Amino acid sequence: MLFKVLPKYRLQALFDALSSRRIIGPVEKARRPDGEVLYGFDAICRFEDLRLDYTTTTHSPKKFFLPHREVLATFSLSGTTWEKMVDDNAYLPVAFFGMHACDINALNKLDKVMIDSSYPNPYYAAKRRSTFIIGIDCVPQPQCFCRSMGADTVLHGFDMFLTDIGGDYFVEVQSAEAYELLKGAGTRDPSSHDHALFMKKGDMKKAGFSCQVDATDLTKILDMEFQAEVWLDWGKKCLSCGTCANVCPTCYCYGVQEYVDLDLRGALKEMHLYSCNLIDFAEVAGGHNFRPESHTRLKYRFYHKHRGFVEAFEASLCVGCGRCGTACLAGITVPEVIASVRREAQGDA
Amino acid sequence: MHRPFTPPLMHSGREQRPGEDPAGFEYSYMAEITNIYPLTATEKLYQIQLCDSSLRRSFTFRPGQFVMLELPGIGEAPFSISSSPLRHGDIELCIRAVGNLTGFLDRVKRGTQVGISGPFGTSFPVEEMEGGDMYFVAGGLGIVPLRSPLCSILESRSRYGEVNLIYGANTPRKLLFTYQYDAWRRFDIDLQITVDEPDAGWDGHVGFITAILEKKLAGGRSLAHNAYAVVCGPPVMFRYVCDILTEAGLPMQRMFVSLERRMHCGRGKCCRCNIGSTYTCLKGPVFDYWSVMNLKEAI
Amino acid sequence: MKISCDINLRHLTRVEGHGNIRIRIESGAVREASWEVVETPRFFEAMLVGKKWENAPWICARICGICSIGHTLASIRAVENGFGFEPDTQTNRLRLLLKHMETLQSHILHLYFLVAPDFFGTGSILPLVETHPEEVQRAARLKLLANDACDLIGGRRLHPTRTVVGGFTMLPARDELRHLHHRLRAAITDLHRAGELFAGFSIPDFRRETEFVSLHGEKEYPFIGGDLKSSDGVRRKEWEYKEMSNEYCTPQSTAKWARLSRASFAVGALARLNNNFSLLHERARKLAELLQLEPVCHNPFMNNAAQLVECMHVVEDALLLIDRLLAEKPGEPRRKVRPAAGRGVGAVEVPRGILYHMYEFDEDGRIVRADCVIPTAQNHANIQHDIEALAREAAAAGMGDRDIEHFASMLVRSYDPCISCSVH
Amino acid sequence: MPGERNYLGVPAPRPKAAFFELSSCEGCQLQLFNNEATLTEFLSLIEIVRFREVMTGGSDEYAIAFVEGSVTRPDEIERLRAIRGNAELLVALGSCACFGGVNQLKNRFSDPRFAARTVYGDFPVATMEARPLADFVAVDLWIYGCPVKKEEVERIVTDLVVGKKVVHPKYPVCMECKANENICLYDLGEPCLGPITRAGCDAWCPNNRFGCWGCRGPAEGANIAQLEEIMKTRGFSAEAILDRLECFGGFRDVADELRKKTDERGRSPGA
Ligand SMILES: Cc1cc2nc3c(=O)[nH]c(=O)nc-3n(C[C@H](O)[C@H](O)[C@H](O)COP(=O)(O)OP(=O)(O)OC[C@H]3O[C@@H](n4cnc5c(N)ncnc54)[C@H](O)[C@@H]3O)c2cc1C
Ligand code: SF4
Ligand code: SF4
Ligand code: SF4
Repeated sequence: MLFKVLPKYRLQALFDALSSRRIIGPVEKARRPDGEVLYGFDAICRFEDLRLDYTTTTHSPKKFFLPHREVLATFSLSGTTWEKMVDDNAYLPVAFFGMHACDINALNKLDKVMIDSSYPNPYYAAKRRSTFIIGIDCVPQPQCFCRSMGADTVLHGFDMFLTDIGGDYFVEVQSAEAYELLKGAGTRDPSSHDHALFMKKGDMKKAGFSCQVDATDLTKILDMEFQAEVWLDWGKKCLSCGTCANVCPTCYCYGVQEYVDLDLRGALKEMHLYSCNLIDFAEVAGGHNFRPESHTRLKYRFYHKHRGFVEAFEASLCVGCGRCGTACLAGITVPEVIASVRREAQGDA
Repeated sequence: MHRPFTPPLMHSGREQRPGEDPAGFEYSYMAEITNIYPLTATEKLYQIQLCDSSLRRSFTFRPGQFVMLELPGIGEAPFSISSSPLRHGDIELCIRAVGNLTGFLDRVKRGTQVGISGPFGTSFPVEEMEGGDMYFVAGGLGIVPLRSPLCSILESRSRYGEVNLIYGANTPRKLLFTYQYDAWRRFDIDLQITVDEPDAGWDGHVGFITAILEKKLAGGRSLAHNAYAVVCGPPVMFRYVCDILTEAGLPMQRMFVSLERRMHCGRGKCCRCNIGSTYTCLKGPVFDYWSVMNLKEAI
Repeated sequence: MKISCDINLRHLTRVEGHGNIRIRIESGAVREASWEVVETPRFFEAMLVGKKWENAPWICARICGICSIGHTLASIRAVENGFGFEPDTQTNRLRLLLKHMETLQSHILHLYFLVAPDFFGTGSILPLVETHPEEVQRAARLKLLANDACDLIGGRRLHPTRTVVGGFTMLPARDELRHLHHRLRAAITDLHRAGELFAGFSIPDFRRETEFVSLHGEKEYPFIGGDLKSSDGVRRKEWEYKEMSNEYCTPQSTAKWARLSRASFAVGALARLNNNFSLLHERARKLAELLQLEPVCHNPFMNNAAQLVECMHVVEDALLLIDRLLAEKPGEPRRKVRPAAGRGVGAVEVPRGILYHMYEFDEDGRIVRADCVIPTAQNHANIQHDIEALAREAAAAGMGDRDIEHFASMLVRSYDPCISCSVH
Repeated sequence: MPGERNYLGVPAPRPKAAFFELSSCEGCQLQLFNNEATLTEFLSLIEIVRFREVMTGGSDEYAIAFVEGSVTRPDEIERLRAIRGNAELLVALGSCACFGGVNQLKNRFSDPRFAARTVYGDFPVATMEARPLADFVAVDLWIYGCPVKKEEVERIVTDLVVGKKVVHPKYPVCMECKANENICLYDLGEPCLGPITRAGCDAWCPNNRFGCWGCRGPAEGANIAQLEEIMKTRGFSAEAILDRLECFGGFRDVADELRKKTDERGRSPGA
């Protein structure tokens, strides 16, 4: 990897240099009554709106790659025959300005399912490939357990990554495009002092985590505790509202719905992201439901993330961003659920 | 903005990258319903042929695999191919009208164009089974996915040992493929049919398939060597059947079942078909019984 | 000369709600001429009893599907007045803008979808889609514009979601306001065309002198709050609405009736215009001229002309409002209110006339008593008297049953009655 | 529209439809005309033979009856039964028809004469408890919402014409709200019934930063007890929770329970 140092005051120049793309970045969305700022990712026209000091966004960057709703195909009909039209819906190249490590890791995980699999998803792939990503370092929040999930640092999946080292940004340069871009931005090569500052920043971050998840042997524990009582307790709380999956940067389940045009001469096929917590997630025609109780659905969500995905890709599908726990009105958080299942496994031994 | 679809999929003029499936994700073969045969009050057999003759030749599948069938604006759903794999681009689906797409299909006419994608999923290892004694056990609609390996075995009947087919339905009126029973028997198949509730004209077996199976296996017959079983039907049924077969010494990895779950893509993306955390569409629908034991939610 | 007729029209069509017209003439003498309201009451004033203040606007919107925005605004105003809360300028401007857009959409709906078929001699607008596509498209365009604007400002064109006591839950995006400005400017031409169309219709020549009640405008043509005024010279404050409406029950109607200086009075576009003509914007006054509408006009059929004039006025006013909104930095959308015991009245000019909501609160802001006086309820008695006069004239002129029925229906329709709302 | 219409060769004839209203604000009917852009296409799907609000005349030969409003007077029961007798398919249009709507708020008073006395004094008026259509006749299809959403009505009518199964989302509004990436009302300190209300409105109210009042009734398997708990811990009074649960009648049973538990706060005057 190549490293550069970018003086902070040159950041706007970098921003401007990306103007041929649609820039997406963190912005302030609203404030809670207690004054806490709620952030979100949105299109940014003015550099001033960019809030690189954001804590975490309520919603993940997922929708720019996997929209909550997306047209998969349109049809035009004539009599008993028809034609199908497909478009990957990736029009403008996008630049993501300021993505945290966890979210980039989340995209890397999605890549495994969406691109490096037997049936690559072209809708995702097209958007992923046309997006230029600038990462930014972050300060651990109380709900963050990315370190436990091995997602607090990121090695690939971005174009450049900025770390705030005081007056400058320490830049990890991943792609040739990023390298070219930085040429005109007034960077310099890092000195050993810069290296030291960068290392120190990493240590500070490491020390900043207050939330942890013990994932040792988790796949086995989940299997052992498949019938555990705790699931029932969590199930009782769960609203089956799908909020957790919606805010999650890696949840990708979906449903497909087809619509007939009002004039009956065309149709539209649309996917919408679903959530395994929703009541009819596993319901089939005729009414049989493979997971009718909410605890079975909630359990399945943990199963998929922390067992199934590990089995298939040697890593969990959870990056520990803590969004689902924060958003869940019922207060169901990953660290607590996992800890409760682990406790159950340990029993009174 | 939308372009008519032609394989391979080209996105917005960008070139194809390695790793991207050239057949395309949303690609479906244009096909035509060439014939429709009502089998019962709720099930019909659809003969479907790919429109493009060259694609027809290259379309191959293995017994047990399924396709996604699509009707624009109505829906898309998975169906097991129920015909012989030797007939490439000319497949038969037996479909029960239970929901939206299936209900609409019940009303379409011959000549209607449908979209077919696939074939998807795992299959019954009919080559591996060569030389063995076969136990096909089907309950209800389970005969549909089972018909394909059955056809395939009948086409090279001499390579297999005994072929048993035990098939049960609720009532005689719900029995599928009745017109073929005689033909099957001519191929030296021990075909045993049973119903739960007989009607006036019924003079065959009455009772669960498990009873027939048990009778067949009575006398301490061991299935430990070179027997294979293919079991399809509702979950309660196949559990009992598999237990009986295990009892008779059939190793779990020589017992195959086909599982069904809700599916929206068939391509390992939508997650709807997961059992435990296993994709039925990729790792299934055909599983050996050992794998099923390991799928926490299967039964 | 025809001397007898018997009309019993049940459930008059192309009006909101259920009303019946009964006219019986025997040997040239009017035996019976009545306007009956048979709508079922829903008892909104009772529903509100015991409810906290924040329920009022949300529930009261459901009094009427056509003027839900007007009800919401009157309700909000009554609550705010009750608590002694003054909304800020931004809120006032947005509320007025929203009100204007409702006026536009409701008037256009009435003029084109309900009234115009009478003049084209069709039963509904449906045949006009084929025969007069341009007119229908124009109507649809204007209505769409007004509806979109209501969505933009109020969150929803029907039963609005952004309008709350204290302000708005959220402000419209500024570029969308700019876009609305463009569309409104284009609407002026459409309204001129509409003016030409309606100027060509032959309005029945009918006149009956009556009293007109509306808000009194000081500097601007009035829509939200202020003093109350009648053309017979009565002036009242907003909180004295009861003395302006004097509602009473009558056996021929599930809606209450109202009176002031005479046996009946009228509210609505014509009343507003008669009382505040000089405050109309320039283009609106010009349009009035084209439609031969001059204050004080006592022909109830001219209410339709007045509505069209108001359409032009609200479009012009909306343009000014948007200019002002855009000229300033957006402020907080909403301020906190503190409930207090007391009584609050909100008077708002909704499309069909002046509307009052009154609530009495306990110290927690719970509603102890509620009263809603609906414009159409205030018009019922006037409609009754008009029908009587019309019947007399018809009897004298020896009109046929069908003609009488047609004119009587048109007469009621010209009031744009909102019957279910008047019963509520 | 020319001759026999079909969809993929399956006949899709244009059904005759009629619109009726019982006690209501007529807003749901109005909604159908409130989507100017698609109005003509919508009108070519069905043949409207009766719609008093916008057309004179009409016939009693119809296949589909859309009935808006709740039943609040004995004569409405008669009208409803007559409509049922004529129609092949009876559609309950909007919350009033589906659940009683805001009209049923008056049912909460223990004194049945309270409402009439409050509004009319001693003047006699006929009325009864406000009830949903299904309390009197068989309802074939429900279209939820106060008001109904035009896009949804269009979809449902298209599905009917084509012969597709009409399905409603089973999951709650929260799902749609999150898909729209709204800021949760609870984060803004406002109550919201989104987690338990049936989706389909595309989170109409939360999109506008206004908490849901449950106009579409409960989602399937809604965890109402848990939401009550959540609202309580977030400082919303039982009264505020009840206000929302009882507003449109969709949560009738839970609301009745809760009302019993909550203090009477002048709810049953005259009792
Ligand atoms: C591998 C496999 C093979 C199958 N083979 C056959 C067959 O040969 N014959 C047959 O009649 N049926 C078969 N089914 C079941 C068939 O897929 C469903 O009956 C069908 O999906 C119902 O669709 P619908 O639109 O009519 O129902 P709706 O209830 O309207 O369902 C809507 C959507 O939900 C999904 N869905 C609902 N039920 C099922 C289900 N049971 N399985 C998978 N997805 C479902 C589909 O995507 C469907 O389009 C098979 C299912 C699977 C998984
Ligand atoms: S875990 Fe929480 S957010 Fe997820 S579905 Fe359950 S209640 Fe909703
Ligand atoms: S605002 Fe309401 S609907 Fe939206 S997430 Fe929050 S609780 Fe759910
Ligand atoms: S958000 Fe709630 S109250 Fe609003 S329309 Fe949807 S269901 Fe009705």
